Parts: sequence; structure tokens; C-alpha cells
Amino acid sequence: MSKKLWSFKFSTASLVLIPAAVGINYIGKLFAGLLKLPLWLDSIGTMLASMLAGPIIGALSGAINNIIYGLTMDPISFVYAITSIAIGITVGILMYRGLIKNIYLAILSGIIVALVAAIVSTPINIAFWGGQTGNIWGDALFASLMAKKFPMWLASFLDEFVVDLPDKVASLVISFLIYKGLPKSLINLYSSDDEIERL
Amino acid sequence: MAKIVVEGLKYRYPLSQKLALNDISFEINEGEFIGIIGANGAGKSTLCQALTGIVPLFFKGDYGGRVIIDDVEVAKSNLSEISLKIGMVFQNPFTQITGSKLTVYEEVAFGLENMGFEREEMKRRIDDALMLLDLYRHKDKNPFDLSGGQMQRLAIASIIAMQPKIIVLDEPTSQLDPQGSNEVFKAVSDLKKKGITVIMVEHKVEKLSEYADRIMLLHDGRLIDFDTPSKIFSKDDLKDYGVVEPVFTRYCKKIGLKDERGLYPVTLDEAVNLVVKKREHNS
Amino acid sequence: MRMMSLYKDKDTIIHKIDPLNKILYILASILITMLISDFKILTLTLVFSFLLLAIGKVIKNVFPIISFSLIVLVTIVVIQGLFNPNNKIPLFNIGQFVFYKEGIIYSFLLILRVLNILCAFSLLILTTKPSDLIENLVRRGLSPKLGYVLASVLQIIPQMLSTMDTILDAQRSRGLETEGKLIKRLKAFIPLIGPAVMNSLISTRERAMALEMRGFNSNIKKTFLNEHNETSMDKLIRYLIIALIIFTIVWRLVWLK
Amino acid sequence: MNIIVKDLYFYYKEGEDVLKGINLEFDDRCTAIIGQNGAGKTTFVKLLKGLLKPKKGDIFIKGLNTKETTVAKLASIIGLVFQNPNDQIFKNKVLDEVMFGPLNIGQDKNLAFENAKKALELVALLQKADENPYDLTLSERKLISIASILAMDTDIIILDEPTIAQDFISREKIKNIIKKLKEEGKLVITITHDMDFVAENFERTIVFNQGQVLLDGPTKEVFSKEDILKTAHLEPPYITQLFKRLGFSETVLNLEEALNYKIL
Repeated sequence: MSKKLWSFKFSTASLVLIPAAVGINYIGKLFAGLLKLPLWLDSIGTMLASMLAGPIIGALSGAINNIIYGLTMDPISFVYAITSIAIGITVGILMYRGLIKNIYLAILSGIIVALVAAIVSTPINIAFWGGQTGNIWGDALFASLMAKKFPMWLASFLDEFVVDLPDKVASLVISFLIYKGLPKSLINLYSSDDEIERL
Repeated sequence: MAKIVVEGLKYRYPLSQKLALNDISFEINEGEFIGIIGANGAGKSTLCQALTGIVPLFFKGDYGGRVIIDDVEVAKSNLSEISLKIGMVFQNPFTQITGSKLTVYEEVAFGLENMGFEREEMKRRIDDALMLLDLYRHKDKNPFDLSGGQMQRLAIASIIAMQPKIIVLDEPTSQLDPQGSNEVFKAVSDLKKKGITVIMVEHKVEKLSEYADRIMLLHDGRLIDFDTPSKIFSKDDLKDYGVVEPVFTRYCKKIGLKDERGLYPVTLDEAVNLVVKKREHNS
Repeated sequence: MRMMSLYKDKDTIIHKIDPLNKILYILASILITMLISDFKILTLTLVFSFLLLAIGKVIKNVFPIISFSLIVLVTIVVIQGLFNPNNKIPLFNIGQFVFYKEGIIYSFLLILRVLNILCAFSLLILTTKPSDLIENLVRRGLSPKLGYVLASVLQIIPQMLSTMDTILDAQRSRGLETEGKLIKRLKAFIPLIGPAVMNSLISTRERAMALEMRGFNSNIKKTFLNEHNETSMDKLIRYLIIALIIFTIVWRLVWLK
Repeated sequence: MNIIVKDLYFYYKEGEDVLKGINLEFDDRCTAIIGQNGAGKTTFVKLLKGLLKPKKGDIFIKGLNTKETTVAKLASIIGLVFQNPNDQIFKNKVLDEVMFGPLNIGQDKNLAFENAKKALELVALLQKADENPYDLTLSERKLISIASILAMDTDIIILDEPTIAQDFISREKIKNIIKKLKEEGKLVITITHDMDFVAENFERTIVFNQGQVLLDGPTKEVFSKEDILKTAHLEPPYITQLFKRLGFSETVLNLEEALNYKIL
């Protein structure tokens, strides 16, 4: 794909992709809840936006996702905008480097995304929650590591990582499957640097 | 003068093998009501998009020929400027609501704000547009609380507020119930009375025949014919193009009932009048 | 649900304050809670925020917002009380678990911080109409396009949600089962999310065209339908908050030495 | 009897009844349900399908009470094609999409494949079986959503607004599908706003108005009651209107019938 990776010139199509991405995140989370899945699946929209329109639109989708959550539900989401931005950027880069080609690479990429998300979230978790994530399983691990005198940053990182790993891998695999099923005309809509050919 | 001149228009969407528009030429005069008919895939939507500059300015692809509105070639202009000359209304009322405004009144203002109009001018235009589309009493409602027909009229009002001389409507009633469609047809005929050129893609040929001055028949990206409703629907090979004449015309064709010019009636009134005339003549 | 928002429509002086000032107040609040670890000051600022919320008549609406973080806040006391690396002085014990003073103090500091920030945010969220907030920011130089994106999300999401039920019905009509073993439920996710994604992506195409036909990409300077006047009161408040922020930073720097 | 509806009441919000005391029986006749938006038509078919359960009264589908039967079980007896195909299509191949339902209700791979092929042939889209549904037009996707229900081979098929946004050719296709299903002895029920379509294809017509059955009977009889139709804001078919204007007292339903009269 010959598209410029860091283009800041947004087409209208890419911009209206952002509300759609935030909506998909939200619906993903609700469907996951409805099916009682032990995952959040609330970053599928962000990942799809990155795959379709690059890391910047992906990052914006992530940021706006958290701003909207912050405004309408839980203000703490604002600070985790940084994590969402990191997810958007990482998926965008992996995609445009051609690294998300098949299901195995998608799983591998999911691990990378989980790693990045955990690294970015850890300082926030430490500043706000003394290292916890609010997830019962993750926090149980955190408590047991703290009891064994692990350094707090490592315990906090592992707390976040075990929680993120299954979720981000599943999210990325699902996003990849959906992306693969998209019609070409739609994919083409977001790559803005086609030229008009004279007939 | 709001005249549309189309010369040798050709277009192929990106990634597509087939020409969506193939060597189309015609002219439309100010104040005309033009209907466009044709089977799915005939190129009706693409033609609408080419008239309003969406092709090739939004969808890129391969483009040839020219579309000229008011001596301006659309392919060399930009969509914001074009929107002051020619507006476009789409199929789905939902997707045309911006979603960023909380009232009908503010929704109509969206385009005017973007084009930098002064506040007083803006208000004047919004009032006019809402009156014309019979939406003024809903001006403080949330756009998403409107019925389908009202929402589609809001989309038209938002375009009309930009005061284009020409409005293109791509199947604006296809997703509405009969009541909503009637509302939209009435609104569109009011636009014509105001002197606005109306170009409308529509499958409901009975309705279209009542309003259109001329009808354009498209097939496979080509312009097959462009003439008055009577002439178009009196053709005997319409089935080959995947379109059907109004039910009145179909009936009269079956029983061989035509007027002195050899044309078949296309509306209920025309059919009734013709029968009455023939009956008088026979007795 | 027409629009996602926690805004409570009331007629109070707090509601009338310029949204930008409320954002500055949040910034000040974060800065103070992060830079200063003094219980008295943090309690004072928290009380002040509550006072403002009370004037804005939204105090009872704050509790649902805090409840989002409640479980974590409780577990923080437990985990830090038990395992904080600096723990030395035992305070009390429950069964065989010993809680330490250092951890408990640290956890209370964290809780005060979080409450401070939550209350400052609540002041903005509960007393400002989101559309006013966004328009205000656009007037002050936020890109109108980003402004559009933010504003539209609030209304487009509820629209998308209304398709959720239809999708669920349509797929159940085709025999999709949404209950049972984990693997079965996991498999049901794609038939549900798939149409939702396609629906929203397809509508982006038409919405983008419709926006372009309404001058979305115009280079002309945007005007506003609604008038906006900044009062001298708003200016005064702004200078006060900025002064407070500067004072905090300076004080922290001096105090560090 | 295929379907028996007894004293059916339904509401989404208590106190705001959407359906108020519906009593209906459905035999094998092709039936159209018409009425204004908000008359309760879509709610009614969702109740037939078991997606909603009656608040009062009962619905029996082939003898099964919908209150006591799961949606999954009913899925193999009664099929419902939703109005917007984009609310259900998620596979990236037309054939897979059409096979989804049959596989869900327990048809084995071969049978599902055969049924899907047959259904696609019926909607004349077999040659596009390997394409991505979203590369096709909305009208074609609508036909795919119809095929995806036909392939489930249910005895009862409900179509919600099949002709909306359809051109002449697709309309003819749907007409033929209904005819074919009738020949196979299946019950076809259709919700529609398209009066000419009703007059051309349906033996029986039921008019819903404000949650109640306003008219029910042979289509011809229903369209002869112009005054009652008017109260439900419905207009008779164009050809019916023409013959009324020309002074005929009989109700002329469609072109075929019209040819039996001499108007001059």
C-alpha cells in the first residue's frame, strides 16, 4: 500500500470514520456483555479505523473514544486516552508495514498491542490506583506479586498485561477477520491519494 | 442563468473494470423538472454524483468529458463552491443528518456556518427554507425525532438554505412510506414553483410522470433517450432497459388506446381525459 | 436515549460559567493533587469542589460517577495496607492479615486524589451541555472538523445502538444461539458485530458525501448561528484559576528545595 | 391452520398498547398486511416469529404456542426476512451467507449447500454466489437476505417490505418467488406499503390500524372499501382508482382483471 503513513490531511471519509469507530467500540462492548464473554472487546472500532485509514485516524478514534466515555460515564477514562492512542498507532503501523496478513500474524500483533497497551497504562495505574487495574483477576495477581515483594511497577505491569492479553488478541483477530471481509470499494474510500485519470 | 451542459461524460469508479457512465451528453434548462429512470446499475446515482461534482472530486477514478454549470466546469472546482450552485439529496434520510446539531433549526444552519454567512443572513435563509419545506413548526425538535418523510424534507431544507439554483435528488423517497413519499413529492414540486431546477431519480414512475417536464432513460451507463414523459413511456422497448411505464400507460398500451399524436397517457388524469374524449367521439 | 450525556439542565450560576473555565479548573485540580501530598490541602480542595457542585445543584449526581471507581478504591486500601513496600508500623489485623500504617496512609492519599479529580470533572460534565462545550472550544480555535466529530459521536452512537436490537433479532431469526458454552457464545460475536460494522461503515460513505455538499471542506472562515459573549466575570475567574495554577507550581518548586 | 392468534395484546411500555386484542387465523392463502407506520405490523410479525412474547393472549404456530417455544426451535418452522438486509449480512461470500441459517437449524453441510444453491437460483443470483455481498447493490443484497431465509426451507415465510427500494426487474423476481412458494404449498405473509404489489399478488389482505385489525378479507373486497381505507390513510391501487374515476362500480384490482372490461 503506497499510502503515506503519517498523512495529516484528513479526507471527509476518514473523519466520519471516527464516530463510526467509536460507535463500533461501544457496540462491541455491549455485545460482549450480552453474550457474557469474559472480554471487553471495546477496541475493535479503533483497530478497524487504524487498519482502514492509518495510525493517525486510529489514534484519534482511540482518543475521542475515551474523551466521550469520560464525558458521558466515567471521567477516569480521560486519562486512559493515552492507552487508546497507543493502540491506534500500533495497529496502524503494524498494518501498513504489512504485518497483519493472516490469522497467526494477527495473533502475534495482538500480543504486541497488549504489550504496548500495558506499558503505557502502567504509569497511569500506579499514579491513580497504586498500581491496580480494577480487574479482579489482574488485581489478585497484583496482590500476590506484591506479597512476594515484587517491585510495584513490575507487579502493576503484569496485572495489566494478563488482563489485556486475551482481550487485545481476540479484538485484533476479530478486527482482522472483519477487515478481510470488507468490500474493496469501501477499503479504497479511505485511501485518499488516488489521482483522477483522464479518459 | 443556471444551465447544465454535459458533454461526452465518461466515468469509471476506482477498482472497477466497467464504465459507469459512457459518453453521455445533454443539456438542461433553468427551471426544468427532470426525472431519471433506469434499472439498478444503469448509472443513475453516478450521473447525479457527476452533476454535483462528487464524481470525480470525492470518488476519484477515471474521468472524461465535461459537466458545466453556469459556465463553471465542476471537475475543476471544489465541492464547497459547487454546493452554492447545485445541491444533492441522498436516499437515506438518517445519514444526511449531520448528527452534530440538537435542533432542526441548527441543523439547517450547518452548511451556512461552514460557508461563513453572517448571522442575520443565516437566519433569513433558515426561516425561508423551513417555511418552504413546511418544517417551521418543528424547528426546535431534535432532528432524530422526526418521521422519515420529515427527516428527508429536513435534508432538502438544509440544501435549499445554501440557495443553489439546481437540486439533485437520488431516490429520495425509496426508503419512505407512502405518506412520507407524498410529502417529499409535494415539497419538490414546490421547489420547482420557486424556479429551482429539479433533477430526480425515482422508481415511482406514476408520481414522476405527474411532475417531470422531461425524463432521462439510462441503461448500462448510456443515455438511451431524453424526452417528455409521454414520449419516453410510449416507447415499446422499455422492458429491454429494465424499466416499466406507469400502470395507466401499460393498460392503454394493452388496449391500444392512444391520443391523436400517437402517444399514450402517463398519468391518471390524462388517462381519464383521453377515455372521456374517446367516449364522446364514439357517441 | 437521544444523546449521550450526563448533563443536568438546571438554572444556576455554575451552569453559566464559561466551559473553558471549568476545563481550567480540572487542570488545576489535577495539578494540585499530583504535586501536593498534603491531606489538609487535598481535603480543602475536595470540600471546595463539593461546594461548587452543591451550588450547581448536582451533588447527588456525583455519586453514580464515583461509584464507577468504588470497588477499586476499596481494594486499594486492602492491597496497600497489606503489601505496600514501605509498610513498617502495624496498625491492626483481621485474622492473620496485618494492615500497616504506611500503606493505609498511602491508600487514603490515592483516594483523595481520585475523588478530587472526579469531582472537578463532574463539575464540567454535569453542568455543561456537551454541544456548548464543543462549540466553545471551536470558537477558541479547535478545528471545526474535530468539533464536528466530537459532537456527532454523542448522537450517532445512540442511533447505532438502535440497530443492535434489529441485528440481534435478525440473527436469532436465522437460528443463531446466544446462550450456552463459552465457545458458542464467542462464535456468536461475529454475526452480531459484523452487520453493525458494515452498517456504520456504509453510512459513513453517504454521510461524508452529504457533509461535503454542505461546505464541510470549505476554506472560508466558519461563522456561528448562536451568539457568544464572554462576561467580565468569566475573565476574572479565568485569571484566578491561572494564578492558582502558577502559584501551585512555584510553591511546589520552592517547597522541593 | 398454520397460525392461530387469540386475543393478542402487546406493549413495549406498560399502558401504551401497540397491539390491542388481535384475533386471526392464517390458512394457506398468500396474505398481505398493510397499514400506516406505527399501526403495529412489524411488532405483530415479530410476535409470530417468537422474537417477542404476547403480554396477553396466545399465538400458535403449527400448533406450537410461541410462549413455550424457543426462537431457535421456531426458526425451522417460520422464517422472517427483515426490511434492511444490512442488519443481517456478515459473511464475505454470498453462498456462505445463505448457508448460515440452514446450518444453524441443523441441516447438514450437503443439504445446506443444496438448499442455498436452490434459493440463490430462485432469486437469480447463483452466478454471484462467490462474490462479496457488500460489493453488490442494495437491491441484490435484499434478494440475498430473502434467499438466506428461503434456504432454511420453512413452511411459513414472512417478508417485511420486500419491494422497498427495488426496481422493476427485482420486483418481478419477488413476484415470481412468491408464486413459486405458493405452488410449493407454503404460507407467505408480507408487510408492505405497495398497494399495486398487494393487488397483483395476494389473495387475502389484512389492514392494521392503531394496533387493531381494521379490515380482513379477500384482497378485492378489502380494496372495495375505499372509505374505511381512507381512515387508515391508505390509497387503493392505481388501476382501481382509474376504474373508479371512469365510473365503474366494480373494484378492478390489477391489469389482468382490467382487460376483462370494455372502457370505451
